[in-house]
Amino acid sequence: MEGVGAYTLLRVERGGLEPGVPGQFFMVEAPGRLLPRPMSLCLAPAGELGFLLEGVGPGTRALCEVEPGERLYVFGPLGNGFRLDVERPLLVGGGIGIAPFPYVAQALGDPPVLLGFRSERHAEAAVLLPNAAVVVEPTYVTEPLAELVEDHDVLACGPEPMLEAVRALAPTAQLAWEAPMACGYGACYGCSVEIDGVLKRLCIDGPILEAA
Amino acid sequence: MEGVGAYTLLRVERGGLEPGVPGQFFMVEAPGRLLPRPMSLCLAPAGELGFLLEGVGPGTRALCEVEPGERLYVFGPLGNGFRLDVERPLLVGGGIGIAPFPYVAQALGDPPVLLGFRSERHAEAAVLLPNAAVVVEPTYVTEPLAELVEDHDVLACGPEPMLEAVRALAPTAQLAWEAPMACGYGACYGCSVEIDGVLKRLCIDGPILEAA
Amino acid sequence: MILNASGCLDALAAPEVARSLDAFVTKTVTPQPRQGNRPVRIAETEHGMLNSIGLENPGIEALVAEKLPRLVELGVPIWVSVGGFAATDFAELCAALDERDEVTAIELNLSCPNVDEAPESAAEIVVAARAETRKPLYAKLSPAAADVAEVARAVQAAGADGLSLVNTMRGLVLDTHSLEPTLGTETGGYSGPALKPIALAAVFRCYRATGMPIVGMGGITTGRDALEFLAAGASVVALGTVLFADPEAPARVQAELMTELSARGLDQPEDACGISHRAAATTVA
Amino acid sequence: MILNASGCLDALAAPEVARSLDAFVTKTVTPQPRQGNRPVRIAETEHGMLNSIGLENPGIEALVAEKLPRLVELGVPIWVSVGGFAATDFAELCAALDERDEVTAIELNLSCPNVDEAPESAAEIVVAARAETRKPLYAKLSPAAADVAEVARAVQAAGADGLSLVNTMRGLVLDTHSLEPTLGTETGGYSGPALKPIALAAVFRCYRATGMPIVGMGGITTGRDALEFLAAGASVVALGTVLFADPEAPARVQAELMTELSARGLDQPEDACGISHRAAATTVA
Ligand SMILES: Cc1cc2nc3c(=O)[nH]c(=O)nc-3n(C[C@H](O)[C@H](O)[C@H](O)COP(=O)(O)OP(=O)(O)OC[C@H]3O[C@@H](n4cnc5c(N)ncnc54)[C@H](O)[C@@H]3O)c2cc1C
Ligand SMILES: Cc1cc2nc3c(=O)[nH]c(=O)nc-3n(C[C@H](O)[C@H](O)[C@H](O)COP(=O)(O)OP(=O)(O)OC[C@H]3O[C@@H](n4cnc5c(N)ncnc54)[C@H](O)[C@@H]3O)c2cc1C
Ligand SMILES: Cc1cc2nc3c(=O)[nH]c(=O)nc-3n(C[C@H](O)[C@H](O)[C@H](O)COP(=O)(O)O)c2cc1C
Ligand SMILES: Cc1cc2nc3c(=O)[nH]c(=O)nc-3n(C[C@H](O)[C@H](O)[C@H](O)COP(=O)(O)O)c2cc1C
Ligand code: FES
Ligand code: FES
Repeated sequence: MEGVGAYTLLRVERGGLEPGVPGQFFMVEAPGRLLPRPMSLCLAPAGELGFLLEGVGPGTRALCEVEPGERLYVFGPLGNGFRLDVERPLLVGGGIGIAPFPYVAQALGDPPVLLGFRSERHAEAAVLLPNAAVVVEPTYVTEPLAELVEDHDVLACGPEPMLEAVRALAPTAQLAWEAPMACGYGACYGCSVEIDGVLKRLCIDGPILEAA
Repeated sequence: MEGVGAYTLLRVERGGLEPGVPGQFFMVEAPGRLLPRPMSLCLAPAGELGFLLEGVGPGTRALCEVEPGERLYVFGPLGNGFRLDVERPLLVGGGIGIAPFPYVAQALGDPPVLLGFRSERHAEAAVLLPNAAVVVEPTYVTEPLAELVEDHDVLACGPEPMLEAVRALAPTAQLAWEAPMACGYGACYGCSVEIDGVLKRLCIDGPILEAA
Repeated sequence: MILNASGCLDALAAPEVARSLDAFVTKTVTPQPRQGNRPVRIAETEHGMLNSIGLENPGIEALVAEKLPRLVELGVPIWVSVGGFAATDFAELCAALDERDEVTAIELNLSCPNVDEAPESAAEIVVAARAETRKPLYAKLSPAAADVAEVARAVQAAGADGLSLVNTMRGLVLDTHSLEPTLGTETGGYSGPALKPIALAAVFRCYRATGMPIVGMGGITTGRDALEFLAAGASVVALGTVLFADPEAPARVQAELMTELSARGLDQPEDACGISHRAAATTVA
Repeated sequence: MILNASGCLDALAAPEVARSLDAFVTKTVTPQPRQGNRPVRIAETEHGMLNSIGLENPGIEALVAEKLPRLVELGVPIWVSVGGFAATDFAELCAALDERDEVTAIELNLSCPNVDEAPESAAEIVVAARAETRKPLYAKLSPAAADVAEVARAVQAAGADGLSLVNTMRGLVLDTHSLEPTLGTETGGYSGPALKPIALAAVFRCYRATGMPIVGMGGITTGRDALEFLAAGASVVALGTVLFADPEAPARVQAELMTELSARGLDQPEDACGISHRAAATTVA
């Protein structure tokens, strides 16, 4: 556990788990809670899995208080991950949406990164991506993005309004969505979202969807 | 917390609570459980309340594992306690039934004590009453008691079969009974027992009942 | 406004707890005295508890003659909970209480799971009770109904003034060692935190179906819980199981509730009543 | 024998989990495809969870044509859960499944709280279903009934072969900040550990009332829980909510159950069926 600006980095031993494709997620036990929480893989150092957490409710707050040595049940990798066969990648993250990008950046050889945060304190998390361009509210990532979008293949993760704005600018972007998830592996139908008029389970058909 | 043979001694700060009359009990929060557990006051050193615990189920086991510094909600003293205006007291305890007697003995100026335990390990708890005569199964307290009963006023605490046997030998004994209790202060009617053909709540009309 | 849940406090045994309430609700009284069920009568579960007290009570005559005069001295409004096995029982009980000025309201316990005799339909009982008294009548319902909102509508039509929601659900606990039922009656009434979402749903749906005043209860432990019951539609909340572990709960919950309210810019509990429905109502309009 | 609870596992999305079961139960299928309810569809509570999936399913035609052939390849017996809004729906579904040899049993979902249309009485539905199939019919009941044992007797008389106990109860969760219902449908079905004592009581009472084979479920998380359901009268247990947190639960619960059984000198799960009733039976005799 270490603080990264307003966020917390949780590192667990990898055990037998594969880190998977960047953009995939894991279901992480939240101590004292019934259901696990979906968490994007943030870092994959040798023998470990790293998750970046924002304490927004009972589950994430419990995870932010995990003590070293505690055992957590973690399963994954789950979902589809980002397509990495893009020519001119640009990573666009909003707030805790930065979470998957350190691992993505490693796989893509440090592509350009654009990050937006709601405060300077949150923006400290940009240390995880040293080359990133960072904006803080009231500036939004869409402002610098408007100038870069022409020449890039966008991979974005962040709150829904940000993803909608990115989609408007970059119709071919790969967007990482969120939905409340009970299981993360297609068992509960809790995460169904309408995609092109059809209901799909975001946990197995996503969380990355092509904008279009 | 300290081990006393097979039992555990829990000492809590007294706060604003009175220790009450020997034989009264307190409701003690059992960490992680919904309902508190009734516990006889065992020792009342200055500023503290001491309880002797036998870990028999989830509540008492949780209490045996309390860490120093933890806060426990405790309320009491509750119930009626022993009548101490007896001339020739003899304390008779079986197993964890020893619990109220250290505090009783202090109030009565170290009267004679007879204790029975189911093993040598349990019998180590007799250190709490240095002058006690101790028997271990297969010998039962009723064996030595039979010889002493004539000349004494018996105060007894222990498992139901023991209390029944004591009552048979000493019709005027004061017996400390048990019943499952949710509240300990007359609120739930969970502890009702039939006494002389009438239902009474053991928590407020007991736990000490005259044998008769 | 904070009450105790019926059967979860004896005001005469714990007067200082009763005085910390806005009104005291008696344990359910029946026409004749009842011994209640044989022990074991209570059992803890992982997230609640079971009871099978079985309406142990001294009967209406003794209540009126011996207990009411002493209860009045507490200076707290008194609600009497009444129960029985036929509509005539309820009628008799309400008749006996109608002239007692010291009784503020009557709660009709239509739902005790520890009494095996099948009750006549809730509405019939309310009609019979209504005929005997002009005192406020609160119908106490169980969530063990295919549609509790339908029952609520029926008791409203029958003349009830309010609802008390909810009573316990039938549950079972097995002894760790023997695997036999822990309670003497085998099954018993399930109460406590596990019940909260079920109780909240009942309050929410009955409020929408009837708009009646509701005493909300079922697992309330904190001021936040109380706030949720108000938001779902309760105008008053009642504390049950929590009183066993914490006799100081009324004052604590009240204080916590006020903190929750003021954090939301609300002045008093009444301002929170039904606020969970606002957005929904807007959507419908 | 360990099954999944209907709606709590997609065998095609997680074949290795399905293979760890003794039989796989499909999510409830209806005559026509259903989109299910709008999000949010799940919400955690302190001691359980709510869902309002609303029977999202591809319809019976697609199930039989596209899914059944793939399910068969798993090599696990297949139970199909069917649901609808009228007895004729159930009849149609059973007729469509009767000739499919790959279907071991049919579960009649008589109790989904997320579908608002009032179902015809449970017994009528069973009669209609029975007329169309000779496959084993399990009637799945909700504990939200004044007397679930009475419903059990009625479906037995109507021709059911067994019972699945229990389905979810209606519950409500309010959003921490807005205090509005978290679920898109406001209320939803409450499942998980909080339900266990209610579910155990239903199994216990229906076993005594009918002696029918029972699939027990509701909050089972450990082998100890499974043992308790068997002791209360279940012959088979099903895992629901626990599968979300622990896809390895079937093997774990099975292993824990075997340890519990052998600690009691019992050889196999069947030996534990109904043992909670033994002393009671002796007393009666
Ligand atoms: C695929 C995926 C990957 C994720 N990766 C990360 C990550 O790397 N780091 C991280 O901190 N968080 C991540 N999240 C979000 C995280 O799972 C939720 O914040 C967490 O489940 C909230 O649990 P809680 O108990 O703390 O709060 P809750 O009480 O469950 O929620 C707090 C508030 O957030 C809202 N909320 C909760 N979950 C969601 C959701 N999934 N979508 C929209 N609103 C929601 C609730 O309605 C509530 O208002 C991810 C989510 C998904 C679906
Ligand atoms: C007035 C009073 C004073 C007590 N003083 C002490 C004390 O000083 N030290 C101490 O260790 N214990 C004392 N006890 C007993 C103690 O309260 C119980 O052992 C405890 O509540 C059990 O809780 P549990 O969760 O550990 O076990 P549970 O699971 O509740 O019980 C374990 C087993 O014991 C049985 N049981 C539980 N409570 C009782 C009871 N009250 N009577 C009979 N059988 C019961 C259960 O049926 C079960 O078989 C006292 C009880 C009373 C009523
Ligand atoms: C020990 C006990 C006794 C009860 N006795 C009664 C009763 O006599 N009449 C009644 O209407 N409800 C009775 N109830 C139900 C409560 O009034 C209340 O409806 C229920 O416990 C839910 O609230 P809670 O979860 O806060 O306890 C009793 C509950 C308990 C736990
Ligand atoms: C997400 C979810 C979806 C469910 N869908 C169905 C369903 O389609 N049909 C059905 O009969 N029961 C359904 N259920 C109820 C379960 O089968 C089971 O009866 C209930 O969850 C209790 O068991 P549990 O506490 O182990 O989850 C569903 C439950 C959940 C949590
Ligand atoms: S989270 Fe359960 S199906 Fe997607
Ligand atoms: S323990 Fe509650 S009345 Fe005695």
